Amino acid sequence: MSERSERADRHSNVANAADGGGRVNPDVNLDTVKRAADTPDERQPYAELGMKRDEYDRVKEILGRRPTSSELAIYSVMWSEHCSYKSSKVHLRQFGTKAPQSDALLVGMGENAGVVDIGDGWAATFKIESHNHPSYVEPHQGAATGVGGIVRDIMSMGARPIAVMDALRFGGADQADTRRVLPGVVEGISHYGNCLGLPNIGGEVVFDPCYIGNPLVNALCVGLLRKDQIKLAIAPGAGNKVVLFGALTGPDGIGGASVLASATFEDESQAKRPSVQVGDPFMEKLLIECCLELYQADVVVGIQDLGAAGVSCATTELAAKGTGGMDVRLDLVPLRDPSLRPEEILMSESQERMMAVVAPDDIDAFMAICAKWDIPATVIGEVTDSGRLVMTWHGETIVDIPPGTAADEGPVYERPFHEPAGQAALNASSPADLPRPEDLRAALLQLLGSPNLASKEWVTSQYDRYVRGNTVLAQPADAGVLRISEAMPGAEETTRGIALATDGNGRYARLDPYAGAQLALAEAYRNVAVTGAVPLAVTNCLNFGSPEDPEVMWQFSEAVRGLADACKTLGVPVTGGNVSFYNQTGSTPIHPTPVVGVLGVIEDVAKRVRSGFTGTGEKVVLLGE
Amino acid sequence: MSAARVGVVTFPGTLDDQDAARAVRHAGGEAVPLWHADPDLKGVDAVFLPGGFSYGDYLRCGAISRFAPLMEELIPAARAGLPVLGTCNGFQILCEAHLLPGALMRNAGLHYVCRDQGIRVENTATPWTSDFTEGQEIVLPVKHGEGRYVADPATLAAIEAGGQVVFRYTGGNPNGSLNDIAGIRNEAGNIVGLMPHPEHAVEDLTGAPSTDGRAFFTSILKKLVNT
Amino acid sequence: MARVIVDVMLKPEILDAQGQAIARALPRLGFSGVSAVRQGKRFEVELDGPADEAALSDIRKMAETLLANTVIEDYRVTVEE
Amino acid sequence: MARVIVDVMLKPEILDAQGQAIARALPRLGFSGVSAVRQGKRFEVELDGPADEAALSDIRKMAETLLANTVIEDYRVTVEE
Ligand SMILES: Nc1ncnc2c1ncn2[C@@H]1O[C@H](COP(=O)(O)OP(=O)(O)O)[C@@H](O)[C@H]1O
Repeated sequence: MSERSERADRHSNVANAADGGGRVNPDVNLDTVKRAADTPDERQPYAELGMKRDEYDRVKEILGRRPTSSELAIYSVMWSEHCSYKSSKVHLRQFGTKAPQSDALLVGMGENAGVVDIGDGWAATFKIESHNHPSYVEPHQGAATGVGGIVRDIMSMGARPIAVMDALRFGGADQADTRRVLPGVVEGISHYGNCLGLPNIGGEVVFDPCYIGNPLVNALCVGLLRKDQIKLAIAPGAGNKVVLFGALTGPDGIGGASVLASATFEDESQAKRPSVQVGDPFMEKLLIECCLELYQADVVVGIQDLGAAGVSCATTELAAKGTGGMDVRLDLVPLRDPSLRPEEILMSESQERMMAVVAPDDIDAFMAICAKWDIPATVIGEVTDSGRLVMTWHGETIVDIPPGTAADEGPVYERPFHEPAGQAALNASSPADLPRPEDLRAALLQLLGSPNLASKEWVTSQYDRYVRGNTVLAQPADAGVLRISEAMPGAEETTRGIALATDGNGRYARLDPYAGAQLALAEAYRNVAVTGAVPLAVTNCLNFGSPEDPEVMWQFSEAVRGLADACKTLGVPVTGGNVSFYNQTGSTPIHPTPVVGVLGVIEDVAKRVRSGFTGTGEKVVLLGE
Repeated sequence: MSAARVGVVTFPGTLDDQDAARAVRHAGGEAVPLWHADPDLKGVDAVFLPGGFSYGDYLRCGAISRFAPLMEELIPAARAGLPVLGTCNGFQILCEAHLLPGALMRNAGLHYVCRDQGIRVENTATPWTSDFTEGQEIVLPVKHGEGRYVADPATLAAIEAGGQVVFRYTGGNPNGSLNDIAGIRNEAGNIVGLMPHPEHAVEDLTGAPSTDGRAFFTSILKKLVNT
Repeated sequence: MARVIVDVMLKPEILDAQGQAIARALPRLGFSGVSAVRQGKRFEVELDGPADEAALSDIRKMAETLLANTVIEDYRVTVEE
Repeated sequence: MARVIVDVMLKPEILDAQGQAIARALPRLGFSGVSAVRQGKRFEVELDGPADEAALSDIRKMAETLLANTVIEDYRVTVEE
């Protein structure tokens, strides 16, 4: 190895970190670039990794040879539906093309999270993301790591996370599996969010039998930052160091991104089920405080959280958006399980990890801050201007690719779609045809007793809504409201606050996905507006069945069109979000469920409006039609 | 006259330190940040151990924190009479450090509970509760998963007889605590621990729908200014 | 009248954050010579009758469905003498 | 290279809410014949060296001061063969 990488060796505060020599290293099977060139016809398990034949052929074309197994790992996760948005991209473009002009938008779609200007020099960043499949497999850990993941997205924008919300969908309240899934999911969100010290300021709990085999766990996080201190996932400047920091890498959710996120829960896929990811909220809390101190000290050039595709995603995306190249010594990645192979390190979904790009002169300061917070940190590579992402394993080159081809130039599909067979009949059946209830009292009691209308206190009382002392409104209000003057040092002068709401209705969307998505936006928009806040920006989590099913794809395209049109009409931009496909049991998809989050700003947070009557003698006025 | 200085301790995983510091400032005191790894009390006049999940609450709440370098200074100082208030995780740490009798266990309902809780003030003979009146009913938020106070029968009888029960839950016990105990003090009275959160009940705009927490901070500041 | 013990531990490949936090704290507390700590659960189950094959098979089922979460945990059943 | 087990159980006079909740759930799940369940903790401590008297005395101290809260818990140290 070069002298450069030997210097990297010394830049680690991790006890027992791989030193390049001390690890068991059965390298007889190591698939190097050289070996790949020499064995062009070796059979590779691209199909098992969820790749189609033509996708695999394209990789070969890009590289001019077969990929090494490590390269295959990278392309398979990066080109998975989950990471590449290959089925949704062509539709999501409308959010950009139809977007209203908005001066408030500082960072739009495509980054880890959108950022909006909230005035007085401050900005808010927010995003909602799904963790549906993992929450079905292991409700507690699945939901917990869903919160952890979205919080890291917000941190990576340079912000302090200040609150979370959760939009949940379960099967029928009386169905047996709901008893397993619901308490675990709520406990997971509660434990992780409470441990991080993030108030939970709202969300939804909806029951419908269509979610029995596929619950929805959508978590939202909002963060605050100075407008001039936005961080991006970029790696400019040849010679800058690449630092991996946070938890050690273990065999968590290996293959999860491609296998878990793009397969259904049919029996044969159960056998392939990778080990679940387990979260450590304590580590994440330290990581939050550590990152904020790193930003304060101004020692971070670019930063990226490690999400579903772990090291593969962070290295390819950082390199693609920077000077263009990166050298990484994969054997320097500190491991929890020393037997991990390079392919597994690349695909590991271990939680609570971040990757930063740091100028060489700032490395010592960076490491000192990590040490203060007891955060393991290791220099694993360096930015180059080679235009290639090159990874070595004990001196052997195992990855040599143009990073953009993995990060940005994945496949794009124009999937066929058509209206579902029964759609017209479904719409023809009108509530007007139903018999009128004879006993209104019984009907009312039935409504009041229905789980969807009942109090959600069993859930919300498990969430800390007071921590950090900035919660102005939370449950039972329809929108959460936070003051910002005390949320971060330096904000004392502002009187502003932010309001957030999430809404969605799968039954409306099933009947008419175009209108259903618009109704979800309208409801969240109203909920924010009634607190006294001006709605500014939208995030969304689009939960649908398989994109390979043309009827689902129709629902999806209609919902996106509806949401984009409504955003245009209301004058609020979509700043980011998440698409979750393959939400189905066997071939039966869930109701199409777009969940929409709206963020608004209130100029004087002391003037927020509560819901509910506050005194006798007040006049009651009905607005609208 | 310089403001009374109240130390606010931060362990890895402490969450309510900024709320505690804010509450001290609102009452007119100076909040002095104390870091778990520095064995230095910085000459403060009193110490607030705030809530959170120090060390992730792994093993047992407060079990690891009590060995922090700062605690090596704090424990003898508290034994010698330094006023110390621990809320939630701070209460757990005080019990683990044996500065207060008994222990805090998993809630009887086995769930984390966040709610606005009725509480009766049972004892005002502490530097943290002198601005209350005995028998006063107040509302403070509780938010914890492990707040069930337990002690062996002899200890329980002794703290009841000695006036060491400072707060009791009213209107429903959120966690199954013995004798509805929400907070206790040591024999000398300078150390108080409670599960509820006074620092989340000091402002009209935010936090719980009460400002009953203010009296904790006005009590200690009066005491410090007058001595 | 027999007592059966069910030990439940996280599977080796699953992150044991608790155990790690304890192991990291030990040197600070003056304990050296410990390379790792794993934390699990121990259940003591008191039976009305003897720990015969039928009872043990019941307990194994109980461990499998209730006491352990077999997605992330392994369990072991032993009879206390 | 030895492994030492530390079992920590609540003292008998302390209410074991978790154990009771499990015992109450059992009949509903179709298990009969269990008169009580107690839930405790199991620590597996890996030593760098052998489990000799010096090491065990260290571990007993660790159990006494850290792994168990002796106000409410008892512990037992055993060496795994
Ligand atoms: N999963 C959840 N997480 C956090 N808050 C929730 C959740 N579900 C419901 N809430 C909150 O509980 C309150 C009542 O919810 P809900 O009954 O759905 O009210 P509404 O019907 O008025 O929307 C709201 O403040 C809502 O934000």
